[in-house]
Amino acid sequence: MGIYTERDKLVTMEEAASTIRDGDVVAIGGGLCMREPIAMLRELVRQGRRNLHIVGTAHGFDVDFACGGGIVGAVEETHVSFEQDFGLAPNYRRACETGQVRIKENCCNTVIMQLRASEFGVPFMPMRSIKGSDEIKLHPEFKSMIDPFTGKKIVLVPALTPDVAIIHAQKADIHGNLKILPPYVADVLFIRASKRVIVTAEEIVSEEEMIEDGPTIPYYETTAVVDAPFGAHPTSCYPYYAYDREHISEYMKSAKEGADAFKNRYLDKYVYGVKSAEKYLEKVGGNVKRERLASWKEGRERWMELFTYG
Amino acid sequence: MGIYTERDKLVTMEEAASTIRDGDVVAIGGGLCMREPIAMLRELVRQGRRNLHIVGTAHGFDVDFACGGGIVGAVEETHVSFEQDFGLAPNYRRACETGQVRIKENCCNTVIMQLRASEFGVPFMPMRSIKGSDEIKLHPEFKSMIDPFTGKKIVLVPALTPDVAIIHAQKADIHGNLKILPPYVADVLFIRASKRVIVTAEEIVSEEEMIEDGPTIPYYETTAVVDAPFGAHPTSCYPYYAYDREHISEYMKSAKEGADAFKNRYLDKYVYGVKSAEKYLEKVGGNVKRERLASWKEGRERWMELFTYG
Amino acid sequence: MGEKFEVGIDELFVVNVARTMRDRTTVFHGVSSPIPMVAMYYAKLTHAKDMVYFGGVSSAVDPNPPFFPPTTNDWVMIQGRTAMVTVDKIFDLAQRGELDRSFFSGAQIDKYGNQNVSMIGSPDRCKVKLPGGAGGCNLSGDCVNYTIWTTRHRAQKKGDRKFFTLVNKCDFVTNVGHVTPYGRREELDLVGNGPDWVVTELGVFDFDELTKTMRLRYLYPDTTVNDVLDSTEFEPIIHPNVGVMEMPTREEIEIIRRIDPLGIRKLEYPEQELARRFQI
Amino acid sequence: MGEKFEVGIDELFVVNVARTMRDRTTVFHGVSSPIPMVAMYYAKLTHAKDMVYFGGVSSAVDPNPPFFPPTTNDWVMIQGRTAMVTVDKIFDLAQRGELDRSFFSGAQIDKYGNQNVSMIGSPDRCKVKLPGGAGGCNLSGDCVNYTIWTTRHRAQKKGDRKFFTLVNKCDFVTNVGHVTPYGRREELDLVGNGPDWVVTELGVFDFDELTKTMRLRYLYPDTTVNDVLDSTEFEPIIHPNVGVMEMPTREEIEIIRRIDPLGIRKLEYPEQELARRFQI
Repeated sequence: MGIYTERDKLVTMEEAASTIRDGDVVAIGGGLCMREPIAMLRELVRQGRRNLHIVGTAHGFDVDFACGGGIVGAVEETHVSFEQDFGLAPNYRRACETGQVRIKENCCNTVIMQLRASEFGVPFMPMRSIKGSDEIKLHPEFKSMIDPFTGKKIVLVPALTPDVAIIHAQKADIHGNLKILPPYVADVLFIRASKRVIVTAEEIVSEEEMIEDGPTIPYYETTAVVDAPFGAHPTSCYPYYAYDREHISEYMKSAKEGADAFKNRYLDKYVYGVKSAEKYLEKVGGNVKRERLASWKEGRERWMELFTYG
Repeated sequence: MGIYTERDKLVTMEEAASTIRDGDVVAIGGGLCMREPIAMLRELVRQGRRNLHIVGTAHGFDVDFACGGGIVGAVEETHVSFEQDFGLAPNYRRACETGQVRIKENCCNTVIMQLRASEFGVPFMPMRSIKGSDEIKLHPEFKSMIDPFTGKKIVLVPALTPDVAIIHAQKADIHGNLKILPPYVADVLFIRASKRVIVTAEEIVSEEEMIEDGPTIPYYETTAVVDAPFGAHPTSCYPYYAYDREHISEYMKSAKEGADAFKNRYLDKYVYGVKSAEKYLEKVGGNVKRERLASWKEGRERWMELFTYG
Repeated sequence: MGEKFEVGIDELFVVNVARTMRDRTTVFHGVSSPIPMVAMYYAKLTHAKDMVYFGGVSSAVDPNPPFFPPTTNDWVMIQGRTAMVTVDKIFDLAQRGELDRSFFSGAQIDKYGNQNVSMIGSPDRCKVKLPGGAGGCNLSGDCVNYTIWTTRHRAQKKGDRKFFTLVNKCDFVTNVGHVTPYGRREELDLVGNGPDWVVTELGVFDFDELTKTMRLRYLYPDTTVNDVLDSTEFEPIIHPNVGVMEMPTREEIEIIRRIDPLGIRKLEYPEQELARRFQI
Repeated sequence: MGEKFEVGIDELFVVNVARTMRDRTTVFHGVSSPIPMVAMYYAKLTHAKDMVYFGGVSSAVDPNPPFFPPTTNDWVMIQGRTAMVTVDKIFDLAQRGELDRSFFSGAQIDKYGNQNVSMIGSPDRCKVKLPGGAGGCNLSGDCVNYTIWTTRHRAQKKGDRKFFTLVNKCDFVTNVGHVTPYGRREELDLVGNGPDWVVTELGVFDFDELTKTMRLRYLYPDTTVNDVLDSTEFEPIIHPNVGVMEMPTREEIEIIRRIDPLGIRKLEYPEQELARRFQI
């Protein structure tokens, strides 16, 4: 939601991040190990943002990193893990178990229906599942009623309207038109349900090229655009790069060891001391790394190799 | 709704039409002067179907023709006309004014929300508009309540589940994958909200070509496929043909004159006596006509000419 | 410069409708809307370059149609677009209170701006079935504001009876104005604020804040307050400073002629109205 | 022919999960689901060629992945697809009662098939935060049926305490079984019929019609009823004809090895389980 008609929405990462306020409800785009706006999250950690209320579906590196970076106050995701690849999310666990982060766990389709209510401009959506699950304990805002059409028990879930969605797109133009390649996961819903939409883009392209290609999202739905090559690393942003299993493996080692180890061995190395995209790329392995992560295109064997590093 | 996994769904127009029963709630695809499944409606008229309950948004030739052909018992469209091109819809008017057709006029977004409820598998959608309009008189099935989240008055509109959607697509394969080019109007919603989906396709293509192209609708949502070149005529089916203003002009003359004139001068000529697609094309002007209607591609002047015939 | 230049009522009308649009807003036209179609594109090319322009049910964003066809759902209307959306997304915008303006007409329009596009008579005894409101019932409730237009304000005399478009009471309220048969907008918790402008071939109206009824603001160079009163079944408020509308420039009129070579803007008038010409 | 051929528990398990799927049905797997991922594709290639196969959150229809990655949301999983949908459309199918099967697991599973994927402890005193159910809470309510799997049925002894996955009571019910803390499925007006199969590394269970509780149906060649009872906190029903499951053919096992060269099907086991081998 929100209509944004500015012709030039290009801002720096610092400027974009500074418009996100402590306590904001933030929808993070992508999912699990794919196309998450990690460069933006690093900047929010550098700026010392606090108490963000994170909403979404099934996520991984992004939410764990944000919890480890101390910027999160509540998590309303449906799943946070590194799946069977690296298992439980250490920073997220620690934050939940120490009470630093409030557990507002939700379920995927409930989130989808709540985002739809916001997108459609209606106050709630009726649902039939949720009933029977203890997840309802975490959501006292849900209401129950008897469906007047069928006489059956239904749950009303209220519209979920994030203050801001942060989305990493493959391409953007400065007017805010976006090309996002599938799978979208919940990104298109986030964009339409959120008050503000901040986009980090792997590539900024001309408006002509974008229009020729056919935007996934029209300009007026986008609040700000940041030029952010490698902006999803270490999650994937195909076709540019697969996820960086080697980097995530290093991340996991310090994150599992504890908050201090994570700060000293990960945040200091990759976040606090590294402000520009160029420096970050250099730090994580430079063009050699970038080319390796792009090598999935060269065929099945090369692609498989990328899932065995680390 | 409905899951259809048959490998070969290709049937004849006669077979497909024969599965639609008297009294069925039928969603007709396309809209106004574009991509309406007119060949299927001609076959339903030939088969003498009765009392169909037509649902949809803003339509024109299709609904007027179906009313003139005697197959309609109720119309739950939001608008039926030939716009300022030819004005009021003569057969539709006559059917409403004589009581032959029950007026269930609805509003576009109400229909969209009712179709969404069906698509989403929920019993109803809450809405805020409708209130204040007499259209609510035509829909005693709507219910009012106070929104428990905001305390404001809302209307609950029940799921609308057509028995069958009849859709004219640009391309289909025999498995039922469809390529529909935008504007979709309500077609994608109809497909997902209806119990059965019968598709007439301008072209049947190989499954390989379809998959390469990227289907708009996956196969399992489609019940039956009919090979129907020129199947939207006299409405448009771009890029193959623009609408046939000359033909519609002839249609209007007899339709305005009265039910008998319409039967004798239009139905006898173009429907009852003409069973095959080849004969129909011949009757309406053959390849000369077809090429003329395809000439919109040749530039602005040729395209403009097509809106001045008749 | 200094040469006489003739403008038609159809062109002046388009300009009047365009003047109800503002830059950096979202606008949408419905079906059977040739005048709004031309006026929206004209506004986008002149004073509202950053307006988000939804070209009707075809639902292209900011199309640049090579000409206007006499129907709202044709591939002509998706040419030169920035993006495609699906039409339901435009209704979502409206439900969220983010569609700034739409355009509606009616065979009957009452002083509160309620419109009948559905039927003369009643559902049980329908004398004339009109086309139906398409999205009007919803959008008239949801849009931030909307413009009403009619080219048939001038009452028709048949024998000793006079037939009005601007009536005391609509047979059926399709699109909702400020005070509906079911109560005022605020009582109904509607999202939008209702109609703010009414453009007719006799004048331009806004609505009185207090009574929420139509108020005459501008006349054409060839119409008078009496012409308006003669053709209006109810008695509209007359603004104390009612006067003739500002004339457009020759350049502005030339834009209209260029973008609408088929003249679809003329399709809605009784023939005699089109003879009206104005010098600028 | 006649040669000995060795099969691993990981392969046999995949076959067991695949056997819960039927041709011409719709199936979907969630996140953190390496075994269902492989089993679904295997089923599609063998006995369920016309199954509608949704490859996880990436939401490709009938993908032909060149291999399986250790995550469910990667471009690998959209290769060779028939079509793309968006993941919300798969949840819509489920809400309409048209998603025939999905696959869920849990750190705790009770006799009614309720599963805990959310936390050990309580929301106020969370001892171990588990990943969360993703779509499981909704889909376990909506799917026509679903398969529960766990590779950690075997109870762990730590000192003199035994830790169970198949427990008397879940700390938190994320995904709903047949009788929930809030009542039976029928009382809750849920859309789906609940879990019908439970596949573990010790055996395969269905549910007793009357009591809606887990019932042992099949054992592995190397497990016994006592193994199962030892590792289950509640007492499962033992089917009167419980016996060893049918072994797959060498050709079937070779398909599994071919489609899963990275061996993601092995990722879920405690190391000692993977040493179990079976001759066919």
